[in-house]
Amino acid sequence: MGDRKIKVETLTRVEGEGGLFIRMSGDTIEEVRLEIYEPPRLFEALLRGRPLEDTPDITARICGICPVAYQMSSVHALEAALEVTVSPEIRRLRRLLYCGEWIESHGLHMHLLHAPDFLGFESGLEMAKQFPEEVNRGLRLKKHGNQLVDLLGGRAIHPVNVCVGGFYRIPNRNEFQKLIPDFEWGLNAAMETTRWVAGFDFPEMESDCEFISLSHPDEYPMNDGVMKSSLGDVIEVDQYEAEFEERQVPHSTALQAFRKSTGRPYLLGPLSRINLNRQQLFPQARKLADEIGWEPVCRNPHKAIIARGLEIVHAYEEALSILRDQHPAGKPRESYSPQAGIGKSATEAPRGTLYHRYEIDDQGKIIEACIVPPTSQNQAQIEVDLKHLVTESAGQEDAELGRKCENLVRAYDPCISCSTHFLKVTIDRH
Amino acid sequence: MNSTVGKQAEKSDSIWVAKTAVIHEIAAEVSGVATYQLSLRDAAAAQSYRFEPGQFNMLYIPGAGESAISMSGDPADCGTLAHTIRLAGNVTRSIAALKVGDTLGLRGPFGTSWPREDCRGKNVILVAGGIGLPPLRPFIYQLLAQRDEYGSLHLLYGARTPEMRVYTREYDRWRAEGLEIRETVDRSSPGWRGNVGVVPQLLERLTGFDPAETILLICGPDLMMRFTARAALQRGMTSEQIWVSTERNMQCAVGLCGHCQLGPEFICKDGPVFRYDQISPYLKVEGL
Amino acid sequence: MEIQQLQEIMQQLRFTSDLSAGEQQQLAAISRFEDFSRNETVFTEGTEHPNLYIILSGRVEICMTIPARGCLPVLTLEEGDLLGWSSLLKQGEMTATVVAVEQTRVIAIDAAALAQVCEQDHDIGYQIMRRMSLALSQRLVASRLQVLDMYAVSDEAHTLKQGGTHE
Amino acid sequence: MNDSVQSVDPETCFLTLDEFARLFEVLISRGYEVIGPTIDQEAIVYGQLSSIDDLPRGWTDQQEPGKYRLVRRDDNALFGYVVGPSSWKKQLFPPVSTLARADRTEEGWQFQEAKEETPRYAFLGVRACELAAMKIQDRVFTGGPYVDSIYEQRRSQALVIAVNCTQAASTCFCTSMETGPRCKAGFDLALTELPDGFLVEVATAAGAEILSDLQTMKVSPEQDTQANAARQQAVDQIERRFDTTDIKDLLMSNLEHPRWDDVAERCLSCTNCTMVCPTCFCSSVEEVSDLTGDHVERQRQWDSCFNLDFSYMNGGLVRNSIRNRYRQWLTHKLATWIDQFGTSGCVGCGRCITWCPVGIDLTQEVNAIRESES
Amino acid sequence: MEKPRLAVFKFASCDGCQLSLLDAEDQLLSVADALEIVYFPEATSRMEAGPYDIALIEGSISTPHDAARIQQVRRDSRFLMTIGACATSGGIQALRNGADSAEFMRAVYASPGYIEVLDQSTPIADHVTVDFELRGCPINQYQLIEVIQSLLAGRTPRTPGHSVCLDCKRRGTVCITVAQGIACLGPVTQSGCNALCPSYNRGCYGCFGPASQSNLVSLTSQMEQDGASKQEISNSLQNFNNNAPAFREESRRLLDRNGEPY
Repeated sequence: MGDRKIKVETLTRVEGEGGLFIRMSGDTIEEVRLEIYEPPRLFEALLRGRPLEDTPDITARICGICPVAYQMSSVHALEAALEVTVSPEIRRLRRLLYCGEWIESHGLHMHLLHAPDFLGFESGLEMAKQFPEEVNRGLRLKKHGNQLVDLLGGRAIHPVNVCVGGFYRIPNRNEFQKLIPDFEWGLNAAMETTRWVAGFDFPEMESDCEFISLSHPDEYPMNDGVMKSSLGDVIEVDQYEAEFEERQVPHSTALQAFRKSTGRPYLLGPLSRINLNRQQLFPQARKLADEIGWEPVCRNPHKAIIARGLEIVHAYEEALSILRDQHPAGKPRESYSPQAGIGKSATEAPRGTLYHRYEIDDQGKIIEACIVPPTSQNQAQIEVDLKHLVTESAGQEDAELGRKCENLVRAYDPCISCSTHFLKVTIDRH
Repeated sequence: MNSTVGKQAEKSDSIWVAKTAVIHEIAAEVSGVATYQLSLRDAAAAQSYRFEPGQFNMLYIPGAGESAISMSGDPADCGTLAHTIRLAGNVTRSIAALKVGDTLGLRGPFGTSWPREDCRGKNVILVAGGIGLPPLRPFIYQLLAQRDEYGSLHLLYGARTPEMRVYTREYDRWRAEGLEIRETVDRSSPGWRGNVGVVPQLLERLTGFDPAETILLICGPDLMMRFTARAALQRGMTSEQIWVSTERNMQCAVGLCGHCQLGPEFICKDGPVFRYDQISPYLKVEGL
Repeated sequence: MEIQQLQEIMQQLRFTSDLSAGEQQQLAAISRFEDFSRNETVFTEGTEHPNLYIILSGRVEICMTIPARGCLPVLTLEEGDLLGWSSLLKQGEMTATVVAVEQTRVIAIDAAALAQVCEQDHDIGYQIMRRMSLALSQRLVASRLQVLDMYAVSDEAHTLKQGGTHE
Repeated sequence: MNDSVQSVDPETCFLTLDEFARLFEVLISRGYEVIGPTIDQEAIVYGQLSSIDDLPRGWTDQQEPGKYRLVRRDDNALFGYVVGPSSWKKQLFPPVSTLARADRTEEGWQFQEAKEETPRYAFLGVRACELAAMKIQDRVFTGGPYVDSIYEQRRSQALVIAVNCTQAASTCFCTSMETGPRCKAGFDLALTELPDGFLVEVATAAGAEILSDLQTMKVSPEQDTQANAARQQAVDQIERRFDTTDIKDLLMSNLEHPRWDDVAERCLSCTNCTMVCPTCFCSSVEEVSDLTGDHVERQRQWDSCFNLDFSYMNGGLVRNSIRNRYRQWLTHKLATWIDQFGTSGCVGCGRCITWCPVGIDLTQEVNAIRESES
Repeated sequence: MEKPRLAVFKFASCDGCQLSLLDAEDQLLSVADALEIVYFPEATSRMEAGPYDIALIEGSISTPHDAARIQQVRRDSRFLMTIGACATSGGIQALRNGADSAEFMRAVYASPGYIEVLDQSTPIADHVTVDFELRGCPINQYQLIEVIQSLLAGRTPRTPGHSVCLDCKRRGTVCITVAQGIACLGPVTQSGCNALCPSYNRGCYGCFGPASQSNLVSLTSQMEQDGASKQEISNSLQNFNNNAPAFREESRRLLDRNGEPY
């Protein structure tokens, strides 16, 4: 066997545009590379000099799928720099907003992007012809997520209501109450959906990766906590940049993230969150995890779709608890005066931990911004797992191998749009 | 003044609700222009429907919207309603996609009509430009039906090109019934042996009528109407003898939406037919 | 004989009707009837021409030549219309070709003689020039209207780009 | 409310604050939806009220061109403000309403009226200028050959409880337009607020019927004097004067005045003046359909002559500049309106001045033209 | 009748506008039914080559590769529609247009040599003929459906061109500038968002770009009078439509010309 090259020109059913490149010499895998075509948009650079108030609106535009995550990480980081503490009510509403994004993003990925791989369809829309009930249910779940972000954020994509210190306006009790019946239906539907995907036929696979996610003693991680590792240790968010680093690796033109202490890549996202925080799930989600036999630590990346289902169930439960107990009373946002400082924050985007750091001057202008999205951190681990897959399946036809690799990539729900401003990219497709 | 017969037949009907009209016939006139013969599906509504020459209907294609289209058929026969329609926008394009037997909505008739009483015993000169002839056609039918009651009858018709003249198949009959027709085109084309030039020139040259005993009715683009009226005034006619049919963005057709306002007039309700002295001060102001 | 006949006709023509009898007579003296049969050329673009015409009956068309498209009629003239002003204004060559569309009778006025009459008697010259200006101004307005293409189908190509087309 | 049944010499009585508080339950029990002043979004707007507590007790408004602020009063007046951004137009001529429906059937299109239940409003707190505005819109929507049934039905079922102004804003000029500040006609009941209650003028049977459910008292001479003084205070506070002499001719003979270019440099063409105006009535209809296109609704929405597309015709725009659009609005409001409806379209409420983001003042624009004339 | 073939292409963007289509949950399946979605990598693995009847283009042109790619897309597409601020005006990333782009690259990337980018991020219409533009950051889902619906019905799509102010009044939002002194771009911004921000008690920040014939000079003069600095006002124009001519020119007038007219 001579040189063999497998190229997936365009990864489909992922956010943003990228490809996949595998080069083998005989049985030796020389290179497995996720290729990113997304042009750089230079957000960190164009934030410099702008008033800090612009940050949540601008960083949201990094990604249309998870704008809430960008807004959450940015306002938390800026509030840290400004030494502002938000009220419990605002904190709760921020979690509620995050629930909306998780439901929407996971709902989209599960039904329209990922499930077709297990059932053999080109798309969720195609799949709808044979699985109308499941797809329609998925669309309704997704719609609920959007409705929640719509209410609390103003619109589903690039919400307008988030600001440093809180919100511009807090909707009234009545507006929240209106969502409850839908969400009660949705909670059950989400459990059904999770049972449905748990019954898929999953390829055997074990990844020996390190799982990392935020962790919080009292709640399932979303917008607060410390970084926890499946290796057992804990990293303060402040130490993020000291602990994780991006490196140039020989087989890739992209910078890839590694843990300094291990020298190895790591994985963020729903699989990591569940593996590390299962006890913090709301009761029905936890019960469902037991019911479907979720392992103590699930190492099969393909099963992330189940993890997403469990997280949707959790998000519905938590959203309902907040919606039911919503009596807007306090002021919508904390006031502050500008002061020079540095603030860091990590929150849990649907795809994993999203880290922001800002340095601001005493006029409240951004001096420096650093944004580390989850997908760019996961890339190295994805490549490791791909390599593993290719090694095991080397005997297969190029097309089949390519398809398997693509399926695996999709299991991580990579968001290439997000990752681009961070990743080193090559624009040459050929 | 000219009459308005646009009141709704039945008091209970909302002014906003269209009636269902069925297409009976579609006849191509010239490129992009066709005449549709419609009838109201509801027998009682069809029975009671009357219009006066110069009035218009709102034709409605659900989803696309409404468009004000002049009546262009014979007012003596309200059983079928003729509308000559030029493809211009969403609504007319949607109408063009319909075929015989299809339905559409119709509200009307609306607006003022040509001044029949003022014309009685007078010479009448009808001046039409381009697609301005269809709104005059019902009046031509009406004049010719009682030919004896009028002096000389002239139709001066200008079109962009010879190919864009509408209703040419009827000219011989109209001539035979006592309408003198003069035509001109802005742009000649091979084989055209008629006049080349603009409509006001036809009026400048017209002989054999007493301006003082003449009523002039003009329908066409604003500019054409203004210069035709100017030529008439130069010939010694007064503004009170000239009538024009104006066009603006007519939407509600009942003077309630504000779109078609021109000076103090709502074109849909107070017009489209105006005596020239009433509307000319506003036609001349740019952007009014 | 012909002069008398010409004078009588001039009393009717809109170009000359309100000139004084003396002036009409002066004009008649330098005029004559001329007939063009169908398709006969009255004068040709680019040539010099001695006469100015008033059309009595029939119809002519003014054509201008565009290479590869031939001689295109831009205006037709009929009873009462003035034709051939270039010859009076001594502008040199005729600016268009004029052909009779049908059997056409005109009064041909000797342009040089008319110019002389106008020169010698500025009163009549003023009358003639005033009438000619009026005729030309009407012709000019008509040309403008033609240029504006009043009946062009103004397609409702409505704001295809949001906001864009109005800027 | 019907003008013809209004008595010429209204009866007057007094209503204590406690009895006034009961007015709400009386109205609600009689099936009215009470609309009146309440605080929302940092302004006094007209919204649905359920009790006296919804009223802007102790608040007033300060207004100047382009600026409106809520300010605390030093008393507990319930109607101690002037006018806010909303007007009763919103209830009588809703911003969005469905006119008709179309459904595609096997026999072709079927058209029907969009029947909506007409709310039965009790308007509480209508000012004199607003009564004038309603009268103007009555003419627009119901005075011509075509009657807008949506307006007519809402209007005919509405109970109008006016409240006399006891103060004025800097933007008010109702005295110049002869529309206020005293409520003279067009109401069922008219109140004048005093510290301990209200003087109530009863103008119609409908008004009297409402009062019959409440305990009223005879008006004392002191109360009468007090009420007169309160109303006079509003008159005295009106500083803005607007000369309307021959205004129609003044404007229509100055259609090419350079002042139109001047105001066009400031005007944003944003439509705010037309939207807050209690008489502006322009609208557009939008086709709303499902994806199949088989079920279509015609929705009427507020529109404005300041919108570029408003004058769209034959592939072009008639009023294709801010100058032309501002001129259209002003000449319509103050001049051609008179031709059309026999009155000015302006009631002097000053909303267009206050709510213009750049503070354009129509009285100043007209004055500038007038001054250049003399 | 054959269904129209729909393709969705992405250039420099955040994905949000094409997501708007997937977010139209209630209509999504009927849209998918009325059209053949033959190229839409985010949603389907079906990837057919052109020609396409309708092409939706998201994103701006910011690399040489994309500049070439859009030409092919145009050749392949009968009706080409741009969706969103990136595609219609260059997007937030066009902020680098006036700046030192090499310096910008260095600020983000340790060794920017790998990355081949153009100096400018430009709208699609700067490169190819665009048949229809749908504004917004992000676009309005209902407008997108309306446009698709219109195309299916053979109509010219209707998307309003009025200012945000009109929508505020229709939905009953009190003017936040007049009542609270909050700066707002509503009077000069095209509607499409249903006057969202003022209803959340914040000023419009221009997601849908300048309204036609917007009088920016008057509005910014008023903002200055109300105490904002030229820098602050300019900054407010430098958002997702910073490269839309009206916003760009006004921003430059304020900063480069110190407010003097051009």
